[in-house]
Amino acid sequence: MSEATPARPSPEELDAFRTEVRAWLKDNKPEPPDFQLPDSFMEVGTPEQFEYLRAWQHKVYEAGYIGLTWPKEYGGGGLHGLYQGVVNREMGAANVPFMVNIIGLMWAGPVILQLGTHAQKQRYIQKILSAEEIWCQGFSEPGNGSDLGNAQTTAVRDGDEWVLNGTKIWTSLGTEAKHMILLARTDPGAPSKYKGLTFFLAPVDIPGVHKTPIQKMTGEYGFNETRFEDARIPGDSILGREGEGWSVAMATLMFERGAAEGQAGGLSMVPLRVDDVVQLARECKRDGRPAIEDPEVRAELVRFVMEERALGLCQVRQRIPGLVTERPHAIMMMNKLVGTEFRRRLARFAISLQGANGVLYMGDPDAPDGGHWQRNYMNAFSATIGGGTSQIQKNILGERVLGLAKSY
Amino acid sequence: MSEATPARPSPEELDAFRTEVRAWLKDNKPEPPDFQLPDSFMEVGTPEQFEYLRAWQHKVYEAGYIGLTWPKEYGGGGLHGLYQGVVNREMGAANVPFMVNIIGLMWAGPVILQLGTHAQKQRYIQKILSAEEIWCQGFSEPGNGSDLGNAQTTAVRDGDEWVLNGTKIWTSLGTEAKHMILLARTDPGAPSKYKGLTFFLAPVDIPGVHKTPIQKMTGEYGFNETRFEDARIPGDSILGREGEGWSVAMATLMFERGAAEGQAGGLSMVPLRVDDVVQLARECKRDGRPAIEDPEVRAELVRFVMEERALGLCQVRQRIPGLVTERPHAIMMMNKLVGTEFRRRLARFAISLQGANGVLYMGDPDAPDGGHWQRNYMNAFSATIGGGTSQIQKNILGERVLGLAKSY
Amino acid sequence: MADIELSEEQGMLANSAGDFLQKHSSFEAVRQRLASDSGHDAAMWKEMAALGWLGVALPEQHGGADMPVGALVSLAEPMGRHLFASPFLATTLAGRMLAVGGSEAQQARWLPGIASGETIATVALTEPDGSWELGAPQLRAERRGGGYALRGSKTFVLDAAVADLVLISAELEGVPAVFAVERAALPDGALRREVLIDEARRGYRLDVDDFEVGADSRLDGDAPAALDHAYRLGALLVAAEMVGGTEGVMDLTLEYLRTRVQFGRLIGSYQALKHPMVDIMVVQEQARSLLHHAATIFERDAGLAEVALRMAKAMAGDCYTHAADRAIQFHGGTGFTYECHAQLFFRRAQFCEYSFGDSRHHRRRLEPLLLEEGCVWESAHRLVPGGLPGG
Amino acid sequence: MADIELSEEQGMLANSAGDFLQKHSSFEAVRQRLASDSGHDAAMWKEMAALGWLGVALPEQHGGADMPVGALVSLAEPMGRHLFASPFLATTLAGRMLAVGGSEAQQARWLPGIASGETIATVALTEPDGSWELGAPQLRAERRGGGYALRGSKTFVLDAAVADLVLISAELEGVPAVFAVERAALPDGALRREVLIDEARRGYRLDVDDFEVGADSRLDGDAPAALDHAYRLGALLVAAEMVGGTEGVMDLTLEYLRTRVQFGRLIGSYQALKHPMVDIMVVQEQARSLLHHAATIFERDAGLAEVALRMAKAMAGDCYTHAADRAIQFHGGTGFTYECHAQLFFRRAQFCEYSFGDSRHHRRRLEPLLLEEGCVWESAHRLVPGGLPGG
Repeated sequence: MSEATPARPSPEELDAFRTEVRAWLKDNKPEPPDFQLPDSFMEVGTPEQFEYLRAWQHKVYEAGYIGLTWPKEYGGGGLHGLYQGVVNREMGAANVPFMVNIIGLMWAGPVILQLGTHAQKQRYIQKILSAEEIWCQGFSEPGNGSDLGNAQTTAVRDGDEWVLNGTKIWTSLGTEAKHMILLARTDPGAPSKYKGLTFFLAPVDIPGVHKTPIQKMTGEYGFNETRFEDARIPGDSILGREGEGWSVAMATLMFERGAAEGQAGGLSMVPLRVDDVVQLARECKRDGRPAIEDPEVRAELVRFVMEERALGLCQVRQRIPGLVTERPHAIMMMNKLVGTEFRRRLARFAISLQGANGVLYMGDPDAPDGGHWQRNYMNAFSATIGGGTSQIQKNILGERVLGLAKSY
Repeated sequence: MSEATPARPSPEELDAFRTEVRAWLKDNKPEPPDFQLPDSFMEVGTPEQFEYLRAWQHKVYEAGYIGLTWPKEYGGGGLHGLYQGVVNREMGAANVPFMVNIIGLMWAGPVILQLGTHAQKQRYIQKILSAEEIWCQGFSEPGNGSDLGNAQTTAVRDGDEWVLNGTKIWTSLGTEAKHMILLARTDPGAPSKYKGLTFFLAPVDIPGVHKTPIQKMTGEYGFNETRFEDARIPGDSILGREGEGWSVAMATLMFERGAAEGQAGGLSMVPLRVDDVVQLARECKRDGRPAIEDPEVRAELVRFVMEERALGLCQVRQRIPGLVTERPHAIMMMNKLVGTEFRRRLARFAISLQGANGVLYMGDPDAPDGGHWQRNYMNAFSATIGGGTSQIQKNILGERVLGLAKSY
Repeated sequence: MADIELSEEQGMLANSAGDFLQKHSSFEAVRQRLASDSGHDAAMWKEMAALGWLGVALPEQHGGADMPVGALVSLAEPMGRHLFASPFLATTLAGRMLAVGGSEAQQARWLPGIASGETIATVALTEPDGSWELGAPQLRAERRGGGYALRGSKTFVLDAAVADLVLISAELEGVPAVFAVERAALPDGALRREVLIDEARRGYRLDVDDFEVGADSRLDGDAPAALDHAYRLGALLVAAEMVGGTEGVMDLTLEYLRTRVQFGRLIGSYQALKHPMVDIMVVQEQARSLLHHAATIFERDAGLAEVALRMAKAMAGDCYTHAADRAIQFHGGTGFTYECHAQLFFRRAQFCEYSFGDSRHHRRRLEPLLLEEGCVWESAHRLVPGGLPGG
Repeated sequence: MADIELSEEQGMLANSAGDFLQKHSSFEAVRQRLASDSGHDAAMWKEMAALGWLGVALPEQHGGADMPVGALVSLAEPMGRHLFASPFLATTLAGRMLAVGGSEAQQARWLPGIASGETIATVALTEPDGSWELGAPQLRAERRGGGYALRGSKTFVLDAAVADLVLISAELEGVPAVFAVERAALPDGALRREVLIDEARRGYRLDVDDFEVGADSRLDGDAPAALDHAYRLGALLVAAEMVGGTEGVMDLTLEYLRTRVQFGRLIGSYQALKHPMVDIMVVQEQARSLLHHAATIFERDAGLAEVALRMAKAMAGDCYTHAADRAIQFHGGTGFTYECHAQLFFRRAQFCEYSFGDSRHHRRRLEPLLLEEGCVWESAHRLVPGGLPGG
């Protein structure tokens, strides 16, 4: 961002701010609804879930607690990143709902701020923060999950407009979204498949866009297939330049994978905490005794606590240049891999504490924690697969961080 | 083998044979020497170790207890495989030394019997069994460990002879060996690198063959580098046909990896047994208490016993066609991978039972089990690397057993 | 006696199971049944009965085939492979409990109907505390008049809604007892359908309060033995289902890896996918060997049979749950949908893992059996693993 | 206060260590020293002393720099990376034990020499039973005349042959005591060189029988505190050595994977090798974070510091031993030779793992600290791991 770097607050200023945020959260934390909330924006499956979460984000926006680091002229706070850090931590501690417009706040917004025109920033940024306009992502296609460069959706210029044809998949919030960050092929004859791509900020509440909800393995909804049939979007919908969509997409993925800074902040999901699993181990019985008394359970819990602690400390060490000289970007680059895999393993383990009751599922009155862990285990795969599978993350880390040759 | 299939013995015949073998082993088991014996033929590092083991194999040969299934006309027993099975099991139970001429008995012998001429069988087989002529293997070269097809050693015909130049590596028993199974390039201009190879039964106690012992990570010896400098071998030293060395080498590897039957039998190494590790866990203390009382140790021991038991039972199930219909050769094909990796993990675990004394090494009077496990852990790598690394074994299993596409 | 045997009869059972399941348990059929209310198909049940499956290990004099109990594995394994769900498991457990713990008269009353398929039966053994130990039920029985009154709760009463007979374990005056009760006699509202992670399964919670049953409903034989038998047989059959299920989910995944192209290559060529599949196969081969060993010696030597059984359930559990987890991951985005069949295996694997003792339960119980000085294992034959052949 | 801090002084220490080790601890130098008898290089030791390394965490009044104890990690980590071996660890532990458990007079007697490098010191704390708990020594001390007589055995007395001073822990009338003894005063034959898996290290077994020492040799301060300090500091410095060693062995392996060609391709392109290296890196990043956290709070909060320390040693141990194991395997045939440097790391990793508590030891000790209701951990701050940033 081109503005002057905002001033670093003093510890006293931060403390005062923390007190203010804490008080606000205490007064404004929403009542739990009478329906089950999703654990992340990828799992918003009903209109009532959506509206509840949108209202919460809007409230947070009005209080000025997201986008604190984003430029003032586009609706942000223009403040130092430490402020947003305080808000995020306090929100986590207060256990309030997550932000619903995550794709806007965390991926689309940052990349628009990084590469967009002044007009685009004016048009989109503030409404991302307020949750007035929801964003979704159109990268994957049915035939190419992780192989984004192979996108087959086409955009053909026709007068002042682009005409879109093709199908995007795994669009979360697809039915609620007003805009999509979209990768489409504008030059099928380009010398390499990567060179023919262009990155669009596309409206998706227009004629020719058909959305089909996809049922997830949990039995719930949350993703869509979005089909474009001669859908016409304005000629100035491009982010970056025509034919340079691949590099814009890569910049977006850096945000998506947590490997670049610039997100608006706020909670992005219901965190899975090892504390809760420790508590579960105290409450659940295995063969008549609390699970936490089982030696293997204890050993596993210790490993999980250690790992959670270590991952948290990595975020601290990352900011100390003298302690990351060998691989300055390793921790940021590995966040997506380790965070998502950790959640998958933790949820799986939590089920194993429940004895025979581990077979109960959401909706059963006897299910431990209401089947939360069973649902979480299944939902965990959306993150170990989406945004580049864990296997692809390892390729990336091996190549970009460890300097190993490309895998074919 | 072209002889008639030998008759299957009755249970009574086998029982009688077992009694006879057991008695013979009781009377003939050699006294332990006053020096440390190696754990496998790959670890024979001194002449006294070698002579002790050669004498034992010779004694077993004279008693008629190896090569029981090999044809009588070449010095074998001409009997059904169940007899050799009895001998092998009794030898394991009696804890006698292993056979030293393993490459002859297990790999070279079987492939000569499979593909050799009558003259070659007459020339070599009986002296393999008697340990009169020791064999070594010349497949790997310094520049190509697992990539055998890339062999650079050349054999050029000159009159009645072949002239060898190049270097082979990891030749165990290299200084004691009289013959080598050798893969050499006879046609550098062949259309594919595999087509230019020929498989030789080469003498290596001749002028122009230079052997350099290689020190292993354990500090001991056991492998050699064998350099050929214009070494001349007879023109009829080829096994199979000129230019077909690759397929002969692959047939040999099937024996080496335990994926084909036809070996002469006898023990091939000192087995690592979980029982011994259980015993070690009783004897070693960790923080003042027997290691076996530690819950994590107990859990690990159970896993090892289960795995050992399961691997043993695999060998039983493998012989029941109705229970291996999906993948008839999977168990044979996986023997090398699972056996060698199991040994590595077991030895590593055994060290972890020893508390602070785990840092002691062979030669220290206080080292638990004389440092046996420390040495074994290191030596285990010779088997997880040699004969195709575990990584390559997984490629092979994935491709040949699971039908997955080749990895590049 | 060999450690693993496969009789000709067993081979025939397995073959008939293969044919039957090919016909009745395609993915489509599985999905149709799981979406139905009862999850049960009466016509198909008749076919199963006609094939003799419901009396395999029941006494001949009561209409059974009197085969070794281990032979049931030859049916359970392919059922797992084809994701089959039916009252077979519940009925078989109930029948075998009657065979072990029922008097001659009780057996004569119930077993012929079970063996012929006329009577669907089930067992009510686990309780809300989620314990897998079946030997000390907390549902309370008191003598009342000439009979008994039952009070308490049971969970995971499989297929109770279509069952004719329910065997309920209880504590009676400090010792375990088992009552055979007609489902129709249960009070209204005693059964509540549970929400199970395996949607193909039907489980019910049973709550009774002063439910009176006749004197003859109590099994006259050795109730602890019947409960122990149910524990062991349940573990064996679920282990078989898991070994079969692993085979099924491997097939599904391998087929995907053999045909799906990404970045211009078949994804099965990537070692990141290929090698984990090999790891799964290696454990599957082991689990399958343990399973058939456990089946072979199930009735031969109680001590070693317990060891074998626990090993089989533990390793099969680790393998199936892992294979199903990887199946989702390796299918990529598709794997995450309800439509992809991988989730059927995933849910089944979770269900089986937590039925009749999970891996951790059985491994914990193996510790004294394998590690104590003088334990049965210590004197038993141990095989030498892997290594070079001939060794 | 931040969870991880790196002072300017520490950064300078780390830099000077990097330069020094570059010069003195090439693979060739390491191999030369390990083949020598004492394994020690007196001239180099002088250089280390001149850099101030031997007094980093000793009191200023006795010639030290009085830096936080955690600063020593900035030296130990690069030493591990460069496979450095010297009496640094032994001398530092002895110096710190004197600083914690010695009287002012005892400190004044010994510490200046230690800080200046003139006195090489070592500690004799472990015993033949192999226990890592240092608080209850079994070597027996009795009062004899005006002094004491010692009887018993110690193991892994590092660099004893070149040491001037040995601190020996003992049980005296039921409580632990520590004796500071000049090495020259030890009876002939009291020291026997041990055969250690790490050939660069020199360890000695100490056997004494009625070895009489003067009254002033007994540390006058808090002996249990000194022993606890040695236990903790030993674990911290070895954890640092392991984190550094992991970095070193990763470098060696990655370099091989970046240059070795097989089947026509750089072997680092194979996922079967690449992905395990990524897995190692991921744990290494975590271990390193735990290490620097443990160093930062080492003297701040005893309860949390113990948690942090044990976590660091446990994770560093798992990571280094695994990375070294894979280094052998991934080097193929070469990795198996004495000539390949991978074995140096492999042996060092094994040595470090079983020094000052292995991973299992520390994880076991973490159980009550992390899992009991009301434990120190429960009320402490826990961070949210991974996930999407901003969350």
